[in-house]
Amino acid sequence: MMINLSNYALGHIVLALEMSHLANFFAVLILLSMGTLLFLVKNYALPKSFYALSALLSTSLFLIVYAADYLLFFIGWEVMSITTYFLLSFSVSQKTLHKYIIFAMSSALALFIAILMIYSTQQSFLYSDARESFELMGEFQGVFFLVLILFAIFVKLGVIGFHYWLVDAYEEAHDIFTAFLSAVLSKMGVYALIILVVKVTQPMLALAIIGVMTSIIATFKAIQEDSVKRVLAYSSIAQLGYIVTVLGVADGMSGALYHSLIHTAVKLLLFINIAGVIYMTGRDKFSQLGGLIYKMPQSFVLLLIGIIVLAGMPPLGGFSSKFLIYSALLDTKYLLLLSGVMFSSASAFLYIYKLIYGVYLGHPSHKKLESAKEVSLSFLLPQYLLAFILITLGTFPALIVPYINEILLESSLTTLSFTHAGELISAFAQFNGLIVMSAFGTIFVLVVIFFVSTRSKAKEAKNRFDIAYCGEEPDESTHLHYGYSMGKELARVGILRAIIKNSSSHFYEYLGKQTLSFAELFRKIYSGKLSVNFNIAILFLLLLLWGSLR
Amino acid sequence: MEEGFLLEQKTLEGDLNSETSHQSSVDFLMNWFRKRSIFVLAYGTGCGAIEMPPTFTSRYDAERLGIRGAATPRQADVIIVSGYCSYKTLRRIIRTYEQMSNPKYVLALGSCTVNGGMYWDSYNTIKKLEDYLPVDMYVNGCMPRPESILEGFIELQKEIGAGKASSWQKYEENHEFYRKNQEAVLGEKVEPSYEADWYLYEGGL
Amino acid sequence: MFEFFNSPEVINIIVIIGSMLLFFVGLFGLLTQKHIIKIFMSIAIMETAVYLFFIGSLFKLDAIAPIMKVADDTSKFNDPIPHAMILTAIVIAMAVFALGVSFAIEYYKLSGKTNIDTMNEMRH
Amino acid sequence: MILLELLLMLLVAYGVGFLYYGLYRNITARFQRRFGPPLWQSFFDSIKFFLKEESTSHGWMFYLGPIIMMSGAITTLFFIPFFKETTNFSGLSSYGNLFVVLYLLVLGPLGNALGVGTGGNPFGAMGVTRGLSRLFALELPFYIAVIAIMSLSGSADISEIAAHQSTMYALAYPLLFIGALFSFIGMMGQSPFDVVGAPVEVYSGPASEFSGKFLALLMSQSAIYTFAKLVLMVNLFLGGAQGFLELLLKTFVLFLFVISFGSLYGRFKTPQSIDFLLKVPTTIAVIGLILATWS
Amino acid sequence: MSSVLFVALPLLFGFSTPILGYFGKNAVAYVSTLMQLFLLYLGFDLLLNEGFSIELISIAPPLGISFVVTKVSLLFVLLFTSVMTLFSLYYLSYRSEKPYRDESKFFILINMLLAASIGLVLSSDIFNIYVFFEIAGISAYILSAYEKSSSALEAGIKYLITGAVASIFLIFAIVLIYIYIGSLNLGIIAQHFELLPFQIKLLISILLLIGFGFKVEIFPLNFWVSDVYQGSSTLVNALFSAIVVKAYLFVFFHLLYLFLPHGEFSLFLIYLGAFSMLAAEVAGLRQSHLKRLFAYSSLGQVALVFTAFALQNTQAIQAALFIVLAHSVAKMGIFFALALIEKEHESMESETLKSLNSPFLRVILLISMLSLLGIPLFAGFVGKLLVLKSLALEGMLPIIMMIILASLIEAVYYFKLAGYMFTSDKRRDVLKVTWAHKTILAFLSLLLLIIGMAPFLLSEYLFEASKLMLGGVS
Repeated sequence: MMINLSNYALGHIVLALEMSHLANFFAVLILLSMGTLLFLVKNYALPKSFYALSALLSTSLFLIVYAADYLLFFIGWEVMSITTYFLLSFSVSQKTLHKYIIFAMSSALALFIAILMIYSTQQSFLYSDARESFELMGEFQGVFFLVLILFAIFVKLGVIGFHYWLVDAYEEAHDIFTAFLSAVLSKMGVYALIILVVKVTQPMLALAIIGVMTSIIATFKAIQEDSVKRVLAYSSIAQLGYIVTVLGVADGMSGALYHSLIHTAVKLLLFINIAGVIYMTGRDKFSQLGGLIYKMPQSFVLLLIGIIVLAGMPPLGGFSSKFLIYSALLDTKYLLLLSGVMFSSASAFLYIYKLIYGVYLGHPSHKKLESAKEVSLSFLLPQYLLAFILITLGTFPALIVPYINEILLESSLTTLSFTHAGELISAFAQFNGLIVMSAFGTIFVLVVIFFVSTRSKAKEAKNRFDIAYCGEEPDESTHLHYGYSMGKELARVGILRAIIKNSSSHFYEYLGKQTLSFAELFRKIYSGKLSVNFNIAILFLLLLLWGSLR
Repeated sequence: MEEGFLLEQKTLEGDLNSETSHQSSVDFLMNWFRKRSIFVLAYGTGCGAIEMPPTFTSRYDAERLGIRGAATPRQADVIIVSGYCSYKTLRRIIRTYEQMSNPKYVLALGSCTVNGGMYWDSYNTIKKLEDYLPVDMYVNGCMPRPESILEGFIELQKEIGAGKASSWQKYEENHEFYRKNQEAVLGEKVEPSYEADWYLYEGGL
Repeated sequence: MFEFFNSPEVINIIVIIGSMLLFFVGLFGLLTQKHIIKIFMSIAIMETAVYLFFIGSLFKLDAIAPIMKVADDTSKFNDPIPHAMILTAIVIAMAVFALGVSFAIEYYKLSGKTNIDTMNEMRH
Repeated sequence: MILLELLLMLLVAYGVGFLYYGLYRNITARFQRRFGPPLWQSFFDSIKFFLKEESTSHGWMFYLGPIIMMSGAITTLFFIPFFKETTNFSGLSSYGNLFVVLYLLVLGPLGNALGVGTGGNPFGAMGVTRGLSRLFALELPFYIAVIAIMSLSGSADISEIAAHQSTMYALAYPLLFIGALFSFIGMMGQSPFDVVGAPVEVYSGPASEFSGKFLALLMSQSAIYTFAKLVLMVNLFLGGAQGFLELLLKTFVLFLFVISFGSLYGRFKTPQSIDFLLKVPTTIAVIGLILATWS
Repeated sequence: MSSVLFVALPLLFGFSTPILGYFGKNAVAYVSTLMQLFLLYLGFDLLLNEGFSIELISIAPPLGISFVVTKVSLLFVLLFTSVMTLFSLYYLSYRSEKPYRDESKFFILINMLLAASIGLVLSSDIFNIYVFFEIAGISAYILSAYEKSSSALEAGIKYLITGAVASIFLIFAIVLIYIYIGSLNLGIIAQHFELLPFQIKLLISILLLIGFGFKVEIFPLNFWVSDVYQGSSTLVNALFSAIVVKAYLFVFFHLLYLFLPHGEFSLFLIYLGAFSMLAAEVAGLRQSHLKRLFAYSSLGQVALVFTAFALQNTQAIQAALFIVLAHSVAKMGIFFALALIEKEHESMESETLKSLNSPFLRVILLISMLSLLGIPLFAGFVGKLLVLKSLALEGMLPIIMMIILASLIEAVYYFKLAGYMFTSDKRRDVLKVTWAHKTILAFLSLLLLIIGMAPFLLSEYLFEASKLMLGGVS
């Protein structure tokens, strides 16, 4: 369905909206996030403007998704960036906010240049003309166009090197909004990548390589962090790295879409969970949390489901999308890239374990955690919903394949074959989620029955200090929570040290400093002595005269 | 005709297997497994600890009898109190002993554990281990050679096989007696009595 | 002996060269002088140079004043427009300089400064 | 029928696993000029622990940890076919593929890690951290080799990969095999990559808080896991097997190699092992991959 | 009804002030405002009745004042009149708390400014343009130095010096034109200009560029602007950026289109404009004084308009007109709001925004800044989009990138201010804004939103206007 808006536009610009299956897919992601996050809202005393801005943000997101031309897309993109700025401003420090807006504006403006380049070749902003316009561009222009577009998208996705703003913003944003940032706003980057790059150009190996690098580096960065939200932020970057990778190869769209859905759901789940923890304890660092499992058992189980999905473990939904990604890479013979992705995926276990250990397991690192109680139903309900989705997608991995196929058909890509909901069939292999799930479940139940019925009886430890501790008797002053320093020793490995210790922030800080001193030069000229200014003017004009006469 | 090492092994195992008793078959099987597999806590409490490494390594190879080391008290069946036992060590020994799972056994080495030995008038050493922990097997000597320790183990295994080694039950039954003695030496707080009651587990399986 | 000066071309050239010299004298003053009043003077010199240039380059020796009653032959008239323009311009320039000087005086009263380069109240 | 087959698979794995463990202990003893314990000593140990009067638990997640690990081990086993070119003893492998197995291999340890974390013993968490830190470096060469194999066989199905080998991949692509073998040594918990459960340093690491039947369950799953990994390795690199005898032979050879290697080397520290694994085996595997797929 | 009224009425009012002053200060203020409202009515009347005309007030045939009212000049007249009316209305409420010194003179000056600006736009005689150029200049100098503080006087002096130099170059150009063409009427000059030798054309063009360059604040000639904005009183700055510059810009490009219809120097001017924009925004990056900051932002916006005009095609001119409107409205909003803040906080450092406790003013400042930035939904975006679109059609990628880079830098410092306004916790007491001020400020912001959301309301008229402007009706 296409709506032509040219009656309301300026000049000769044709604007249009279109309800494609792809757009609907991303709209569902937006709705899912908004629906689940709305449960949480009543726990926080949010100002009215927060709701107003959120409404505006959602509008802009739908505009992005349903736009059928670059101009409306850009308008949505820019409004989204600005609205995000003000939503961030409720809790984020000035420095982070400033970082965010510089990156967001750079992204938006780079996008602007790019769409103007598209426009200049065929005088049309419409998606339908984009491919042709791109082919009409010269080689240099084409490359430049791609660089701009990719810059814009990478900033939004937080691809390593462009993530300078992202982690701080995620950490400091309001808990609800962090979830939204990770679940939805980053998906807009994915959508943009599909619309602006994948549909316009041939598959790009460079994109895939960048994606793999991103996921690997972000994973190691995540391992080093102490703040829960920062770990999740880096994890978002890494997960989006997979999507970028798979979009860089042929026929990767199915994996990208599937992973977008899974990532949205799982990040919502994780961020809501962590929001609950922060709401209850007021702490958001691994070194300040710990041992909450018996205080918040439901939250623990939900987080457990979340991290199993995040790790991409088989019985749950995370594996389904990873499977499609791996198959796509294997199918296109990008074997080293595939090993990179699997490497990053394996490295992720460390921070994933840290995530659950640091918060829920081990020992409480402070007496204050005693007052923690299970979070209210408003936190739990959305998590149960999301967990249900994720478990369902693990058990019936092919449940959404028909919908994905419609999107693939629309983009004239090869579709996935479909037999029944339990069996996910990629180009390379297939697996039956139903069998995996039921096999594991049955075995688990049998082992439990066997174990409970053995002669030996499990007796509960007297208290949490009753641990084998070399004959010593630990007490409250003993540091028993290990979550803080988990993974720190990786910095001692030469190869990994390069990843962990280096940071793009040095580069950006240097760039900022140089820009400012350059600005200082101009400021000095503008605030200089009048006679000097006259001299400069005369010089400039003489130069000009000489130039014109030549 | 076998000789040397193999003969020795056979003799030892023969000793182990020769024991017959009047237990029910379930108990017999259970005790048989218990005696064939003994995990010894790797904890050198006194000077006799020096004799343990040769016992467990290639020279004397206790593993051929199913005796091997365990790192943590949770996994151990036997704790060896190797010689004199200062008050400081005693606290840790008791702590460790209480963390071991039933059934658990105590093997005491040397004369110091019997009556204080050469430390009979020390201000800082217990004299009679029996007052503080129930001991299953004493191995005499100062210090006992690894052969003696192995022999002690075999005797312990026999006891276990016969279902007679039950010091852990004794400890539970006479807990007050032991606790009194322990407190007399170590002061009021022997077992850590944590005031942190704000973190007690609720329920559990 | 200076007859040739009477030819209009020569006079025009002299006037043009002279006024240009004057213009650059003024420009030089504008760029090098620091005293406010001197700067105003330099600007005035530049302005005068332009007026001179205008009048001088359209000046005809044998023409008469453009007054209808004196003669009917308008082709002999000097062009009146430059004069009118220049008069207007002089009046305006006059006003501007008066204003400028009054500003300078007020400023001097307030801050005691006459040097344009030390006028840096606003250096942000 | 399938249930019977699965039960048989489980019994075979359980038995052979403990047998191999016994052999391992004996062979190691011989390396150390010792006599070594009886062949079934590990089995006795595990039964003894099952028969302990009591075992300490630290809440329900601690209780579930070893259970998840056991379930993971059994599930993994069921998704690995024992033989190639036949559906006998193929378990559930037709419903899964190599990717499923690769992840199932990690599922159990991660589940157990939760139990360890709940136990509250910092040494346990330390051990888990060491394991997870080492894990990614360990898996990388293996992944590279496996990916190359999948690409060469054109399939992610294990029995198809096994059937696809006219000459076994270990001989056809030795570099890949060597790379994977390093990982395999680590996956089997052998020196030099056995820093995870170092008994003295970190109080036997993840296992430090497990007593009695928990430990027994862990020992049993370890036997099953070991056999499952060996079968997987045989299927992937050694051309699979067509009968029990071939399977036992191949697995035993592989096992013998691994334990011999393990007895000869000392222990790497965590950073050392990561460093080594990321440098040597990975490079070997990458070269192997490039050589194998270059065309 | 004559278009001369637009010039005559304010001037007449100016000279009758001594008489009005007899009735008291309020009389002057209210009569002035009423007069401006009347002018506004006249303007809209002309607009609705399509009363476009050429009017000659002849002294003798070559001599005379001719006023041309076309769609485009009427647009500017309306803009100036409405800006001035809003200014007066705003000031009526403002003066009760902090009136200007010697108010009746102030009203003379602003009316002179209005008259001169309208005269600049309407007149089609180059010498008249010079005269109005000077009148506007003189009133602007005095307005800038009006507060008689040392910084105000410094601003006035600098403004005056540069203005005087500019006028020399302008009159030089006029002199040359007269010497070579012999006429002052724009139409006649336009017909003959093409026939001039190239060197003369170049010389005249450069002299005009320098003369107007000072006034349209183009790169090497705009160093005085920041000082003048900072020294002048905040309210008056609204006039400077909404009226004075716009009038000069219009005249400059009007002359350019007449004299050089084929765009001989177009490319050069485009580069000059884009570079000016970049330079101004870069200079603004390190600025902490609010008035000075917005002076740089004005420089940037004006340079953008300059670039758009220099493109010399109808679409670009339409875009330029959009920016002119959006910029005037936004800058009015900003300076009106800043005036209130300055009155309350007695400081114009950007840090004062941290303690600003008035959500209303914050939102007004924000909307105006977003519009200046060219964020979608606000008026500024339409103009910027159209400019960039026409640049894209010409294939001028480097220019687009310069403009985008400048916008980025602009965004950096605007959002620094926004950050001050929206993240700080230490606020002062509530700043009370009277309803009159609120109405005017809300009206301005609403206007930005309406233009931004529904540009098609204006686009038709502006397109016609730009065609006329390019066609060069004189």
